[in-house]
Amino acid sequence: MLTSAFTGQIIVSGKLFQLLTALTVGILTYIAYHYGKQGRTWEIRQLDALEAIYDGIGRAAETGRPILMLPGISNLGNPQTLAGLTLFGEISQRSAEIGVEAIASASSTAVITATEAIVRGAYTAAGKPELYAPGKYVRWFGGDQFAYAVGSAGQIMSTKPSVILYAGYFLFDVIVSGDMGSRVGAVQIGGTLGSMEMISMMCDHIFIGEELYAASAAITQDKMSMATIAGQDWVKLSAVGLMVLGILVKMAGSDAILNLMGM
Amino acid sequence: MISTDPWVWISALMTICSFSLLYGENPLFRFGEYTYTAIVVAHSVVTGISTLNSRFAPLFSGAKPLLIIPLILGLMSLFVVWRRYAWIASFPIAIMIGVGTGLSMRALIATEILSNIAAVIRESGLILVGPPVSSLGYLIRVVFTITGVFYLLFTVAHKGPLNKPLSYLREIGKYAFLSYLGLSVGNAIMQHSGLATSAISRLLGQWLGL
Amino acid sequence: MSKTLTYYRTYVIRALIIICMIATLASWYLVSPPIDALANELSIWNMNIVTFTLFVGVITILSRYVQGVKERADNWVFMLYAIVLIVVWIIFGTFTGIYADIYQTAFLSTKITLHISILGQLIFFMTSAAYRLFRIRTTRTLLYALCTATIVLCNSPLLLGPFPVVDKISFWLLNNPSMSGSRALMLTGGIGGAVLGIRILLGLEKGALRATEEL
Amino acid sequence: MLVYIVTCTIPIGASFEMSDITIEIYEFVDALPEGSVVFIGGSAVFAFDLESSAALIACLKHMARNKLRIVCAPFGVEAVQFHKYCIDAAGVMKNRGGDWEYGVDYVQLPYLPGGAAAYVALMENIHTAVATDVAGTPLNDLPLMQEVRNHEDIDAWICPHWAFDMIVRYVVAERDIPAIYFAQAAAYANYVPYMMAYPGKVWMTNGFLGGAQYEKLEGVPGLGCAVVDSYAVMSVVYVGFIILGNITMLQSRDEEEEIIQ
Repeated sequence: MLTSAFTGQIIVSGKLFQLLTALTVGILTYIAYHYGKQGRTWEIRQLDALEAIYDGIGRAAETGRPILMLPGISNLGNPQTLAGLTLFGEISQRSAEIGVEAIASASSTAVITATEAIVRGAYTAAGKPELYAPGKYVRWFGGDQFAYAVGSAGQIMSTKPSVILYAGYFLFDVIVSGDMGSRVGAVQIGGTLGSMEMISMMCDHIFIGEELYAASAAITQDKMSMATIAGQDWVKLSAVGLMVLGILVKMAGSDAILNLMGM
Repeated sequence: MISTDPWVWISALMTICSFSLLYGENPLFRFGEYTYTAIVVAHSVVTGISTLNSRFAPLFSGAKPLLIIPLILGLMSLFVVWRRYAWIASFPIAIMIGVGTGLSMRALIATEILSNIAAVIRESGLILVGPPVSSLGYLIRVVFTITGVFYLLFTVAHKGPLNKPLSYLREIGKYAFLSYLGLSVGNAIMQHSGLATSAISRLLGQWLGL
Repeated sequence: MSKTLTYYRTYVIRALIIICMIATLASWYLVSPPIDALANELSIWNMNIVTFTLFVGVITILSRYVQGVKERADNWVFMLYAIVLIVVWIIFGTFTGIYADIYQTAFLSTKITLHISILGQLIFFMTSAAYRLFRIRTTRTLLYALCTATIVLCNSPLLLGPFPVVDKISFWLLNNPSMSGSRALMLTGGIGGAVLGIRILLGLEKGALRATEEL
Repeated sequence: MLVYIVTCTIPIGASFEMSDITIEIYEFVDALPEGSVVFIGGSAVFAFDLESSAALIACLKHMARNKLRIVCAPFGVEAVQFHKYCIDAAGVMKNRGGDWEYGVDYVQLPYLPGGAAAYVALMENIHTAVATDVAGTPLNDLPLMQEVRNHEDIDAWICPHWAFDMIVRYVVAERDIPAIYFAQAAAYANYVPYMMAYPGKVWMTNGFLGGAQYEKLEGVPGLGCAVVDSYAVMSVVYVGFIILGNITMLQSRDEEEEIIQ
């Protein structure tokens, strides 16, 4: 057999399928990138939590209470923090336009700087640059995980926001601020790939898993982020296809697919 | 009997400092917090010194002179904190990114992706054998996993005639995630409850001798 | 630094990333002793370089605290205390070694005690949250409250003693419905990670490379 | 808080049943032949790992009784302290009344930095990946390490730490070594798919309850049993709060309806 001669001499035996999978992932990713570069866009399906954010902005306008955004305990290198800040950019822009205050607090000083820049940009874009003042909307309570949790809980108590958005990297610390959020009766929306169960316990609406990234791509309509998501979707679809094919073959009483996979 | 060991007293003070968080922000908690941060960084330095001694022992004994390269690269990585010369650190960081990503990629494909797909296929063969409880379990595993992955598709199959039937699949997938999250919360409660018990029993037992 | 140098530097960095990635991947898939040796050497270099990152934390924290004390910022007294503690601890630790009994006792009585009690007391927040958050308003919260309450009760000895079968229930729930949700997340997370790896390899991922290029 | 203080001071001695998986793990360790080399390691966060310590301490006593030999490999900065804590608490070393002698039955490696790279390098060749033990003694001077050179000399891996994924990827999947995970309750739900993906090679216990079960099997009640005892009351309090929350919500809803009428 060609494969058996091939494996063992050039490819380590039993790893041919793994290598083919890696190549497939590579090719699909590159095709998606290529389409993205050519300007192709994809429509991202409706995300419940994103709709809830839009509703929340309206609710904040009705009640006159602010919207609080927490981008988590990680720094700017973390894609989750970046996705969270993208969401905050959109929220602060929309809020500035209709006169709702969008406030934030972060744990990393780099994130604080980025958040300040976002707020300033939002007020400028909304034509109200005079409303912006440094330190007015963004607060820092120290770099430690729990200092941040306690600080933001204090911020929630004093500002009584109508909506709280947790988007970024969170661990168990979120319980402290989440508990306070539910005490003041805020609608809580959250997404993280850190301690997802704690976020889901506290929040009324959640971004499950990678929905957080999808939401940030849907908001910005950035072609390259959409291309990344589309590329991943194709790989996921291939995985589902392989599973379904394997199940059908298995139901027919054969282990052919499992043997092919080397599992 | 109340303990006379000074370390037990320090430990008790630390427990009280952190439990004071229950009353909100206060100087006692701040004291605990700064103690915590200080010891975390100091401990990493102490560990770092002893690790360097161990890792570069073959270099200094002359057994492996090639280790001079990672020694230089390691020193270069410290420049990351110095804004003006931070570019020097980019070379060692490149090695860390390259090796780390390569290793995780090959492992993700074998472990996270293929072994889980294989597990689903194997389990589908077990649905029709065994007692009803385990059959139901295997059926749930297969259906929930596939629909769960389906839920996390964002750009395909959410338009056109297929949308309606597929939206039911997505709905099932969503419930798979919700049951996972709900059960994890239950388990997390168990863990934190246990940690609270151990902290309080230490306080009561060792310090106050109850 | 001049533009040309920056330009060359970017290329050297990209080449380094790609060489390291290809070596670690190829040593796994392909039969080639030289590549295996290279990949193994790179892994050891990586271990040695990472050791130095243990010192980055202390440099940033100390510089921030020293600045804070100089400017008499909020909590500067605590910062001063932290600086003294860091220096004393490092001298103490280096002197005794990390495997000494006295170091172990000191570490357990302070850092570990603090950490355990901080994590442990979260249960009080959770209990207070249980009162407000598990109010059944929708099917989602119903499912949620049911799942949590079942697992909390099924792991409790109060039920485990008289009804041993509840242990089977809790394991069935964890190993079937919960496991599938977790598995779907693991699978898609794995795919996300593999795609990220490919994008770094092809030089498309600005996010991860930003760490090296914007310095 | 009061509930905790009461349950901590007055144990109610709640009984509990064995899980099948804990029994399987116990039997697996029991079946390892005398002199087998078991690695204990992973990336540690001590405070979380305290939960795993219950099972690990009982397991260490079990392994010492069966004359197995262990090597502790710390991949996290707090792991050295955690390993020392468990070894000391188990009382298996000669200076604490046990049978194990350092260097012959037990070796503590120094912190192994680098995450994935450290696992891969260690599996490939332990002596090139790390030169000395934690105290700076060259590995070649330790009798145990003269026999243990690479992944082929490792019979099982026990992970009492947080990041189990690394061990599954680089130890179980790449090198085919069976692994036992004394999982923290919060980590169990995340990592349980691995147990299904590698049946017969990966086993997991669940939290303090798993620890208490192992303690019961080995006949050495410790932290696990104490915690499970207090948990009996706490679980009822917790569910009580959930029910109370719902009752008050229903009541307030009735009141609102009355006001509207």
